[in-house]
Amino acid sequence: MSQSYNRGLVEDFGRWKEFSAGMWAWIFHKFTGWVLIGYLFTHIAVLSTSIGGAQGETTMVGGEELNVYTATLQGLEGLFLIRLLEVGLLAVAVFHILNGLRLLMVDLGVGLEAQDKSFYASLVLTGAITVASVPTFLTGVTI
Amino acid sequence: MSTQQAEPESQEAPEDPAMKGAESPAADEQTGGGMVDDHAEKRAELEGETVHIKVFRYDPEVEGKQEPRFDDFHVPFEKGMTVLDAVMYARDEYDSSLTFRHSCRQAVCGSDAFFVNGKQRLGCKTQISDLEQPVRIEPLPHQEVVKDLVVDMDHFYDQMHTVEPYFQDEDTPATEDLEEQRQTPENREKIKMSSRCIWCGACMSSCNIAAGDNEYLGPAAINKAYKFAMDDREDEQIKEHRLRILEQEHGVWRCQTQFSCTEVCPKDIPLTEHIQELKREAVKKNLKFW
Amino acid sequence: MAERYSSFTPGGTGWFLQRITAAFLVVVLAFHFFLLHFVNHAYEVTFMGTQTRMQNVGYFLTMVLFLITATFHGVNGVYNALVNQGLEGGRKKAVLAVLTLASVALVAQGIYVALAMRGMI
Amino acid sequence: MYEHDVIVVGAGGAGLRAAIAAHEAGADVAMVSKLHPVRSHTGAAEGGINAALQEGDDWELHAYDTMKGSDYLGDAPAVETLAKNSPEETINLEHWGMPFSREEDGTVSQRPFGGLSYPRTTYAGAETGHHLLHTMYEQVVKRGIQVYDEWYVMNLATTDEADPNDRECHGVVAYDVQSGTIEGFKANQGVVLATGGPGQAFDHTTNAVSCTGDGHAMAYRAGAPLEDMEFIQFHPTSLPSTGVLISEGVRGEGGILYNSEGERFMFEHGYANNSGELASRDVVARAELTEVGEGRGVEDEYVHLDMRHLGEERIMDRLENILHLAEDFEGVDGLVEPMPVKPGQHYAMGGIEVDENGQTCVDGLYAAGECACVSVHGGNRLGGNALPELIVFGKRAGRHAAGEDLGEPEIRTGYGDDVEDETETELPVTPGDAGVDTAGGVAADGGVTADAEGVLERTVETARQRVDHLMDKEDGVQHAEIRAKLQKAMTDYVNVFRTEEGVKKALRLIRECRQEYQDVYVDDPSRTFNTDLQQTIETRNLIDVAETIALGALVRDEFRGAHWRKEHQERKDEEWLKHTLISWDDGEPSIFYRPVILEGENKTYEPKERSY
Ligand SMILES: Cc1cc2nc3c(=O)[nH]c(=O)nc-3n(C[C@H](O)[C@H](O)[C@H](O)COP(=O)(O)OP(=O)(O)OC[C@H]3O[C@@H](n4cnc5c(N)ncnc54)[C@H](O)[C@@H]3O)c2cc1C
Ligand code: HEM
Ligand code: SF4
Ligand code: F3S
Ligand code: FES
Repeated sequence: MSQSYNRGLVEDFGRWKEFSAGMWAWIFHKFTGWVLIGYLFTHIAVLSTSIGGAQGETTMVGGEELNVYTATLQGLEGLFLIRLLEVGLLAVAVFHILNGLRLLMVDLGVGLEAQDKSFYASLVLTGAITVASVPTFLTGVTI
Repeated sequence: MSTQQAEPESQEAPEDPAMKGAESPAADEQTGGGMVDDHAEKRAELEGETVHIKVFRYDPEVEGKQEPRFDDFHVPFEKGMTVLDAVMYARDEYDSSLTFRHSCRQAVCGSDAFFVNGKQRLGCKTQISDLEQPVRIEPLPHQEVVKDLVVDMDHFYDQMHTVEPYFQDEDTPATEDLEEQRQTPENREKIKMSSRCIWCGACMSSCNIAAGDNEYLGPAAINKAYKFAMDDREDEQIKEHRLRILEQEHGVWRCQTQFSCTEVCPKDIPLTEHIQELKREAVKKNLKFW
Repeated sequence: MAERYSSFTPGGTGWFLQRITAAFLVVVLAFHFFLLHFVNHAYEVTFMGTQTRMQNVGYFLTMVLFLITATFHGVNGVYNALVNQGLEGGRKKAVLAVLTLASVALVAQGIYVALAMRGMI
Repeated sequence: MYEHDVIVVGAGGAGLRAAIAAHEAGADVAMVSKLHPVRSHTGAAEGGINAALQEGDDWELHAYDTMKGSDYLGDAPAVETLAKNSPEETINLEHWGMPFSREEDGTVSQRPFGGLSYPRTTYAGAETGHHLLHTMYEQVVKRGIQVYDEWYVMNLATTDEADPNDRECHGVVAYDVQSGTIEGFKANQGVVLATGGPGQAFDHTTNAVSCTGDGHAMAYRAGAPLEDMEFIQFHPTSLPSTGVLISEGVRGEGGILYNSEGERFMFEHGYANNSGELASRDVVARAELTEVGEGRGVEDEYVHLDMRHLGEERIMDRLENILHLAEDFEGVDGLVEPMPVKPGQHYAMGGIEVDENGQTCVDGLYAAGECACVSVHGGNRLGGNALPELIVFGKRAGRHAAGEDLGEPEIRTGYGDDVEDETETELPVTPGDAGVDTAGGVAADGGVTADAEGVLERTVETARQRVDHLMDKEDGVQHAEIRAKLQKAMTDYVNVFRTEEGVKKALRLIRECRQEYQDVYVDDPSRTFNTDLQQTIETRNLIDVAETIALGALVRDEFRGAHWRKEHQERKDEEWLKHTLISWDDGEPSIFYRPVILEGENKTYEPKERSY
């Protein structure tokens, strides 16, 4: 009797080279969405130091007594790595926003013919905004 | 004249990542029925311009083909040659066991959707001169391969049938008493594109979501439903029923607007647009109950 | 055939809310980023500064709403993504429960933080 | 073994309509088709369905046009049934949701077509057949009719009484293309053949690769005669490189034919002074070939069909599909340049002889659609008359097979006292069976035993042996070679222009093909989706069908409709108002004739000169 051949999951990933604009948009949007929600959890965790801060907790930083909240934030901000991650976060957020707008347009049935162009536009804009923001993000950090 | 030719084929290790591990069969897997033609004749015929095609081969029963592989064929080029012409030539002249579906040769029967150079295309509608060589011809992805380029279409048909693809007009009177129904040219225009689908399955094969979710209705079936849902000749109640089928979990919401379906559809049906319109219709309908 | 859609869920609601929240988030997220990275620089943030901003009721409410919508949008997005990947049955319910809990916790903690920032705790 | 009341072989327009009708008549129906229904070639029909729908039009006019178009070789009862029933069947399709093109007031649009005295061709864009096919398949899905798709029917299980009129058909034998399993399908009430045209007998054809005349050949070998096979329609506008059809709709909408000198030759060279491009198809096809023959062809091969003057809007509205076809298959943009066209084999007017109820002389065996010949089209089919034939006669066949009473047919079938035997024509070779039948029943595909009880089992057994033989044989000839030779012979010698010598040459070549076929083998050893095997069997069918076409073309020494004979340039009404019938008597084709019925319900159709 006949049987058939299932090429399995490998083929999906094996074909990434052949993905089209819409597929990349989908993958990037997913990725950025997950990063954002992940960040939201961390963000709230970090901001939670403000609870202590509000109760007047302090900590010693470089011989100075600072509000824990202020200290934590500024401490993190003082790290080059964090600044870099922030630039990444900005890129992620900008892309998610721009592509999100693109998706909202698609949902409304506007400009469907340009869906691939608008994806490329999102990418380019994201890149541009990210690069432009680097100076702002990196001021006042010591490597 | 004998048309039986020795196969001018050089087996190569498969390149496709999905094919890793497939053995490269012995170089002289002779399919010409033991007849060895003199080389002079073969060369003479292939002197002109040729097209190099690499065709996916698999047969569960035949030794050497159980492990998928790619076969190379060099087919004499003619102006206007399509991918289908090329595989037909390879079959008729080199290897009669090369298997694929085809029938109309004019993009209406929908049998010959293949994965050509990384894209779902109809063999008969794709000019081979537009493609980069070697032209890699594979069966449609995400469907099980029955043999060579033939895939199992049952699942596709099931999905098409799920959307109740037929006019629901229950009490059709006896033929003799039928009165012609009216439909505005505008309404007919609205469903025009959706009614062109030839069930080739290219869209479904190209959709990552359909690949991951076997129950997803898929673009073709949704488009089919669109054709009925938008036709004014069916009444509102039936339209609601249709929307209910579409907004089930594996219906329109599954679509992530990847657009690949729209890009590959040989009939240029704006599939994503139709799916999106149905999403909006469904939301509109649901909003009424809030 | 029929059983395929017997488990009818009005999936449109989630989809629709995802869009509505997205539309809202565009504005607020852009504002948020702009405010905290360009107008005020993140590295200059101090508790005092935060407290001052949070004293403004409008800003405070916006931030709380931002938190809620972002949480909903993000968690709903994650959930949909998982369901799309074929999450079914018991595991699906479990994931939904975990995600709901996580978001409630997040929102609760977030509001707590916001109140603290406003000096209300 | 499978068992149903009615088995419909083929799921194109005719088969689908028959199945729905039989189902509605209460029978348990199953369809067996070598292609999935939506892949059938009905989907390729572009132009439309003739139906006298409008006020001012009338079925009698339609019947008259059809009779005239047939060059008085149509049988009036069939022609009138078609014209009368077509309107209601067309409206029935509309109720099933078929998306016909519409007028401003919401009624279905109709357009003029060649040979019609009124614009009555009802259409759905330039893809009428596609919509017809899909609409009917949808109805089959709705009714839950069982479809065995990708099952190739090899044989009929027919008893073998000496006189075909006494035989009975009990079912069919088919093999599952996907798995290679051979099974019997028992039909308690009837088998309806709806296998479409035999276009693959020619190499330049508008027909699909699947149009291999299987039904013709099976019925023929089971004893049902083939009728008027010499009448092959060559469509005047097919694309030169592929044979893809450019619908008559283009000319219906006002498209113009030009030769290489830019002359509108249909008028300027007097081929059809009244109708010009819209003359009947045979007239236009010959005109084109004459132009090419006289050196006024483009590249010595084709002529130009120009529709640019219709304007983009009109073209996009009504003929959009044509633009795609010209672009995809010929690389020509119909909006900016004229399209190259030449005649291509298009339609077989002849087929399995049946009466108005679709029944052949073999009890329980029916045929409908292009494979059948009720004789509606006679010597030449008018554009837009095949699709109504599918729905009108498909339905009748289905109903009758399911046991409904449709009244006594007026048309007679099979060999009987009303026929006239062929006497004089000298044949260059003995046609038919090539003698030694090595392939276990390759020849005798009809009955195996007179015992009705075991006939299906025995036929299945023969089919298995035959397949085993083809598969086990290690070397020999491959079908592709024989098929190519056959197609070339037919296109060279039994084409639009036919000479006695040419047709004889064709018969000799066909004989050679038959002999070579004795040595045919299947190279692909697999049982899974073995298209090599399927095509090998089809090739055998093509040989039988091609032979009847050539035989018919040889014996009919007159010029009527699509059948043109060099030596006989006139229509001979005294002698030839009769159908050619060829039957396979134990492997020996015998030829006889049955008079045409020209008496209609209200009038008798007097043969007139056919001028356009
Ligand atoms: C390009 C083109 C354009 C046309 N345009 C028009 C037009 O505008 N108007 C008009 O009236 N007519 C038109 N015609 C003619 C008309 O379309 C055909 O005559 C008609 O569609 C034939 O329908 P059918 O049902 O008889 O056969 P088909 O649709 O060919 O169906 C044959 C069926 O039989 C099955 N089958 C065949 N052999 C076997 C087997 N051995 N075992 C199992 N199944 C088998 C096939 O799978 C298929 O399902 C056109 C024809 C062509 C080719
Ligand atoms: C700023 C404006 C934003 C817009 C316009 C936006 C838009 C969208 C849209 C339209 C989707 C749905 C995609 C789909 O279903 O096809 C989506 C998904 C998602 N969004 Fe946002 N979003 C925004 C902000 C955010 C934020 C702040 C977060 C994080 C908290 C977030 C997390 C997610 C996640 C996790 C998904 C699911 C991704 C997936 O499909 O896997 N988004 N977004
Ligand atoms: S929608 Fe397009 S791609 Fe999909 S099956 Fe239909 S014709 Fe093929
Ligand atoms: S590719 Fe798939 S995701 Fe939607 S737009 Fe098409 S169905
Ligand atoms: S062969 Fe029919 S669609 Fe290509």
